[in-house]
Amino acid sequence: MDDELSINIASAALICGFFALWEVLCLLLGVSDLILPRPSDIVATLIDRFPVLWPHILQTLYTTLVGFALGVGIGVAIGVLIGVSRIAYGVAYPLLVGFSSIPKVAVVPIFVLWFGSGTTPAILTAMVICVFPIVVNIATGLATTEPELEDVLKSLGASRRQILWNVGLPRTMPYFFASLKVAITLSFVGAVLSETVASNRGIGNVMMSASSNFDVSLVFAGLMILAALGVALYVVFSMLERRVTGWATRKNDFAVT
Amino acid sequence: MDDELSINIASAALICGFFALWEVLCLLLGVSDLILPRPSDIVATLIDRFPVLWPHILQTLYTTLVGFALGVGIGVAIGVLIGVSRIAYGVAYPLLVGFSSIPKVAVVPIFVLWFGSGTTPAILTAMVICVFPIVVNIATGLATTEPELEDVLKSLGASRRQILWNVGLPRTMPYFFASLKVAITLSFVGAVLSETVASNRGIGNVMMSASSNFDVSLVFAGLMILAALGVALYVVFSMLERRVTGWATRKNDFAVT
Amino acid sequence: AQDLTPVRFTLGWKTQGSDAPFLLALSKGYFREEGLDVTIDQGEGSAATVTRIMGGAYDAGFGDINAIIQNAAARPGEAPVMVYQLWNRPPFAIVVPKSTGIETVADFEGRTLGGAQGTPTTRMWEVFAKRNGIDMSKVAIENMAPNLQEPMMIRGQIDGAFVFNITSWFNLLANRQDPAADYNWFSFEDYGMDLYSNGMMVSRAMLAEKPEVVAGLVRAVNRATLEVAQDQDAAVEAIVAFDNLVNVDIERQRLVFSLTNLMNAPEGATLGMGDLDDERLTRSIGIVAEGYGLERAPEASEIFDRSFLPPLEDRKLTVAIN
Amino acid sequence: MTVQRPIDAAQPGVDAVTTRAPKAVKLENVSVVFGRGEKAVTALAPTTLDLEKGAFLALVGPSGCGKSTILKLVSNLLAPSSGVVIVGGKEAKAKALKVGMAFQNPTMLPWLSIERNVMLPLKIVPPYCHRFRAERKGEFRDRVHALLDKVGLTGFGDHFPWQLSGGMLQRASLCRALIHEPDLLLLDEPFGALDQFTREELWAILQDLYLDRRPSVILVTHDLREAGFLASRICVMSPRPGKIISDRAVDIPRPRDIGLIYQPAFVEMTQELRALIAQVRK
Amino acid sequence: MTVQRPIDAAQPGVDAVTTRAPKAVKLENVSVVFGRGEKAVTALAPTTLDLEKGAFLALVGPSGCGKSTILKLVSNLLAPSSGVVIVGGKEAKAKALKVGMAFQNPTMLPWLSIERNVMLPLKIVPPYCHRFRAERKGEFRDRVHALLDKVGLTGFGDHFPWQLSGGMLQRASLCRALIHEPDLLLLDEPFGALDQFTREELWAILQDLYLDRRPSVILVTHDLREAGFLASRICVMSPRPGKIISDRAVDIPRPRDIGLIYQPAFVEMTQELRALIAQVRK
Ligand SMILES: Nc1ncnc2c1ncn2[C@@H]1O[C@H](COP(=O)(O)OP(=O)(O)OP(=O)(O)O)[C@@H](O)[C@H]1O
Ligand SMILES: Nc1ncnc2c1ncn2[C@@H]1O[C@H](COP(=O)(O)OP(=O)(O)OP(=O)(O)O)[C@@H](O)[C@H]1O
Ligand SMILES: [Mg+2]
Ligand SMILES: [Mg+2]
Repeated sequence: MDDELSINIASAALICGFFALWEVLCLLLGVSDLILPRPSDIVATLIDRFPVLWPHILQTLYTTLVGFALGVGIGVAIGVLIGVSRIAYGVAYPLLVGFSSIPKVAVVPIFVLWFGSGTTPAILTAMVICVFPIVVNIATGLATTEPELEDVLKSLGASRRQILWNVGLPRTMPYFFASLKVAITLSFVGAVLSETVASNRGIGNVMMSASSNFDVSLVFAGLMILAALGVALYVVFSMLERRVTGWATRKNDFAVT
Repeated sequence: MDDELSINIASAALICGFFALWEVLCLLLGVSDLILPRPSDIVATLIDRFPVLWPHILQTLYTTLVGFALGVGIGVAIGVLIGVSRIAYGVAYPLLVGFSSIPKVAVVPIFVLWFGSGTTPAILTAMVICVFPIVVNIATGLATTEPELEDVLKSLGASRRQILWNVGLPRTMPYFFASLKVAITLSFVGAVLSETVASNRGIGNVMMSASSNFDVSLVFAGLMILAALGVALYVVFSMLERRVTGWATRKNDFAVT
Repeated sequence: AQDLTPVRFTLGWKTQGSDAPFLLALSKGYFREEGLDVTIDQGEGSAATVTRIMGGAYDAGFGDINAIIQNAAARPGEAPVMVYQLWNRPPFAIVVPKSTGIETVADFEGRTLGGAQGTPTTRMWEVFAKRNGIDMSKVAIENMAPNLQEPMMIRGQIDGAFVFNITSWFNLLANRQDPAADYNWFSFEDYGMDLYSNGMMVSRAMLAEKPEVVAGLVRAVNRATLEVAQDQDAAVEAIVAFDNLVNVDIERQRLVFSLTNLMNAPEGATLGMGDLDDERLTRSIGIVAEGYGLERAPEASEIFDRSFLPPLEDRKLTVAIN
Repeated sequence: MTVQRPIDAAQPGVDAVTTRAPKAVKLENVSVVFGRGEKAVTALAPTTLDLEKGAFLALVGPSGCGKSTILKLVSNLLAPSSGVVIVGGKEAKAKALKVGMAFQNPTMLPWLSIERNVMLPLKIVPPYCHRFRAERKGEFRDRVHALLDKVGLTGFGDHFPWQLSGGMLQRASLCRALIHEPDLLLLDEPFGALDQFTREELWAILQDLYLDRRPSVILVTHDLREAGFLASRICVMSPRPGKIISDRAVDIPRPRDIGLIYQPAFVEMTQELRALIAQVRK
Repeated sequence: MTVQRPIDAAQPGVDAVTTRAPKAVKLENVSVVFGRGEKAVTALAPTTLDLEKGAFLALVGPSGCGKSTILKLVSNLLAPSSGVVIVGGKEAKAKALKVGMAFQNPTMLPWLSIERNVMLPLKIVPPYCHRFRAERKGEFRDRVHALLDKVGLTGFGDHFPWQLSGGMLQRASLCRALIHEPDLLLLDEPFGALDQFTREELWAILQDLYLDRRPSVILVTHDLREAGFLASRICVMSPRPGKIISDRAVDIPRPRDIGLIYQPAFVEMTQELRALIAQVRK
């Protein structure tokens, strides 16, 4: 669609504009590169150090994705439980809310003490940090499912499991995908957090050692990499989302008619 | 309702059971209190140190709530923008996802350098950390609003703003409240994070100094306080949610019929 | 390779030049020669080394003796034991920009100092103030993360900072400052607080169950330490082999700094590398107990065990910078 | 041609044929009250109703009298506030009969195409559900398309619900109620949004199907001719809170022809019913 | 009594009265196509239609022919694929007229009570919207309740939409279309889910309202008697893709009495229409 294309171009232009503004403001206000380096600096560093950074990127991507996958699985399971059972709602919600209000920085050292440093605590942190948003959205989606839709299956004598599979979960997909966007960014944060505390590899470790050397542009290069990875995964989920929840966003199809 | 009551009792019992299990496991496995103190230890510390902790609790609650309120305002604004405008969707989403994939630990020092240590960076951190989940859920809620509902107002010649106020936003409330639950926990994490980096007050500061004293049970007392504050605010929002989005969860009313 | 004993070892912080002894011993296979399969992980602070070992995740590590004292006081028989003291002089210092006009410790009054909570420098401030007649109530202390101290000092948000000189010196360099010309350094050792600091410590369990492993560790580290003092090129090579992200120039300088400013105490000539003076240790235990408000002052023997040290003639450190 | 018997709702009229037949549905003194206290709304006053196996019952009555409520009771979407609902000899929740239901509002699952929506019962109800995976692109698909063709929805199988007009949705919903050849068919105004011709075509189709498989049927309708043409029994309900105030048999032999509705006797029957309803409205 | 004029859809029949009157609605060669390429569905073939100010037009036709589509075009919920839609002398999106619309599916906002739902137009449409805050608990509330009383929903103002039966919802939806006294009334099968008596009552109410304020009305219906009783003009559409194939005036003087529908002339007219529709279905 021509319309689609021009919107994409406009978006890309505005995003470039954002970085240009950053660059120009830094130059004009004379912001020290020790506080906030200019994008051009960061990109230069990125290109320069890329060969060294590459294995760390892979490591972080790996721990994040594994943790995220586990987190999604657990999140969906708990979310379904909470959405379906009143008791689970009363028990699991307060515990989860309490646990989520705790900064994960405080939890990572415990993981390290139990599992040693490195990949395992990073995966665990990425996992625990992303469970809650998924649980909340799945549970809300299930709780707000229109009874009329469930009645269609109930009248056929469907079991609760069948109703869940055929009505509850499909209906909850828009909620689920919304939570995935939040969860994936949190997973990155979690994995990196754990790496800064205890790991010899990963972007978190790079950023920590860079920041302890005041190599600020390398720190920001790390941040850029994280941002880019986050956006890349977001794009993947968006495409999936468009396929799966197209029925719920049909409004947009007609905005251009 | 009797039913309601018995479910509440069962939930409370299970939550108590969780702590009892923790206590017993620690005793049985002989887990060092350096790694994971027993709940009884933690509660003892909490009671013992409460007078000292009190002003810190107030400080953290204050920064969290102010940051959260600002974050909700900004989040709703951006969410509406994204939900309404295709260009905003294309521009703001990638930027936000990128920014959210960045651990906030890396951002706090910049706030501290700009605004000095203490309350301001804590509020700012609590704010920026909770914006994204709200944006995502508001935008998803708006995007999935049934066109039929909007048609009711459109046929009356309502402006886009009127449609937003009378259909889009009310319809999005279940999404909004789901995101509030996530956002408030993140706000706590953000405020505490900032306090651990640079502040003389707040639970984060207490936990930092406790951990440097190897006073693990005080660290966990801090975590408990955070969890309790999180749960308390969650309860407040839940009550609000029940009032505001009761129409969307009517299913549950009949589960007990 | 099957009969190698696995040892989990934690550094005090991210890879730094001053870790060279351990990394060289690793890369040159000195541990292996002692029958040890050592895995080295980066750390979260030289005090956390103690917790990591007490928690059982690590057998040995490079960390702060003062943290051992602290833990030994509360949990006798659990805290790790120092078996090879590396930094005989304390890196603890207060640094102030000359532009603040602070020339003597008395000038601190009425100023704001920044400190990272729980670092020995910050914690010892009380004792420091007492010993040097400073009215503590007139000095404002602001808590902040370590890597914020120098930037905030440069921006004038604080007047000085409680630091480790080996860290802060290079942080200032990285911030394009001249640490020698533009800053005044108040080193704790010059103000009546001649504390010990980092060294290699091992867990109680390993000490009790595998003394031969401890002996092997000490031998290997001692050998590498002496070599590092002679040949920094090899040391830097070992560092890069472990972590290719480090800034080679800075870490080399940091290594030299540790050799010339931290490891060359006058007593070294008589005691040799790795050993320490019990009297001085007892004195410093007193300081720590006072500074941290410990319930009891542990015995020196609870903190340090010299029984694994090689003979004195094998521990003669001669520093040659190349 | 017809016999009107004003009856006591608590002891519904029972003619010679019906007493002997086994019951598909039995409502015994069933009432439904929504809410509690001051705000309580009685949706259904205590009602007793039997449906013989293989009977075709039409339920007529003013808007809001509780017709949909009765269907929801029978399909166990609603629990009675008092009384018992027996379906196929067991309590309604036991699901002893294969039920097919067309809702008043033709609710389609919005994420499924019309074809998949109509296929739903085959996915859920035994014995079809066991073969569902194997057949959903084979036999079952053909079956769905054949049914869609019958109701005039050829080619709309891969459309989504929001792409259909109101009447088309209603026809799709009817297909969903029929696809699994239910023993008990509950139809809540299934032809309300259709024009007269489409409606009459579907009457004929429904009658064929009824004659073919003899399910028990409850049809809610506002169209007295529809009730007369299709049903073997017509129950009339009073205004809210409704109960059954008339229960009459329609003894016209089947198959019935559409021309029937213009015959004087038939017109007379509908007029009678009309008069009865007019009377109870006051 | 009536004049049937088979007409060319591109040049709809125009009688003496209608040419002189100003137009409330003008569709000029308007067509609607959904989707593109192979999957394109023509919902409305090129159609031309005029509605004089103050006229009452009934639109009948088979299911899926595009009746709802025409209403959506006029209320600017849909943009035409070709042609122009003029409402009140301007393009439809200019909203030159105060429009009241009752949807085929009586969509209520589920978070508002019936009272608040019905009150919605008063919140949106000038001049009411300016007084909304002041009056929503005063005059406007009384007005809503008076209207709800008229359609038989007394006491249901504080209920929520899901607490109403299908027919009750439809009546509430009608109230929402009427509450702000629109100039142009678009009614999409507003009585489909109602029993005959309620329906006839509402016919009378609607006729009173029409005579009182003379809005322009387009009524979509499947009930030919309803069309004949209410409308001053009846347009018949062909099956999908629909276009208007007959446009006839109903010259019965108003106010019309409900007894009218049993008069032979009226019955004859409906029979004629019926025959016409039967013919175009083939
Ligand atoms: N969930 C509910 N909560 C409260 N009241 C309800 C609920 N559902 C239905 N009612 C009430 O029950 C009564 C009967 O509703 P029902 O849907 O059975 O009517 P109906 O006979 O099907 O009417 P219609 O012909 O208009 O569809 C109505 O007065 C309605 O207000
Ligand atoms: N959003 C859509 N996308 C694709 N096709 C559509 C859409 N909306 C309607 N249609 C098609 O347009 C045609 C006309 O629909 P419309 O709703 O106008 O019919 P109608 O005359 O109102 O029928 P009914 O009497 O059944 O309500 C139908 O064939 C339908 O399939
Ligand atoms: Mg009904
Ligand atoms: Mg329609």
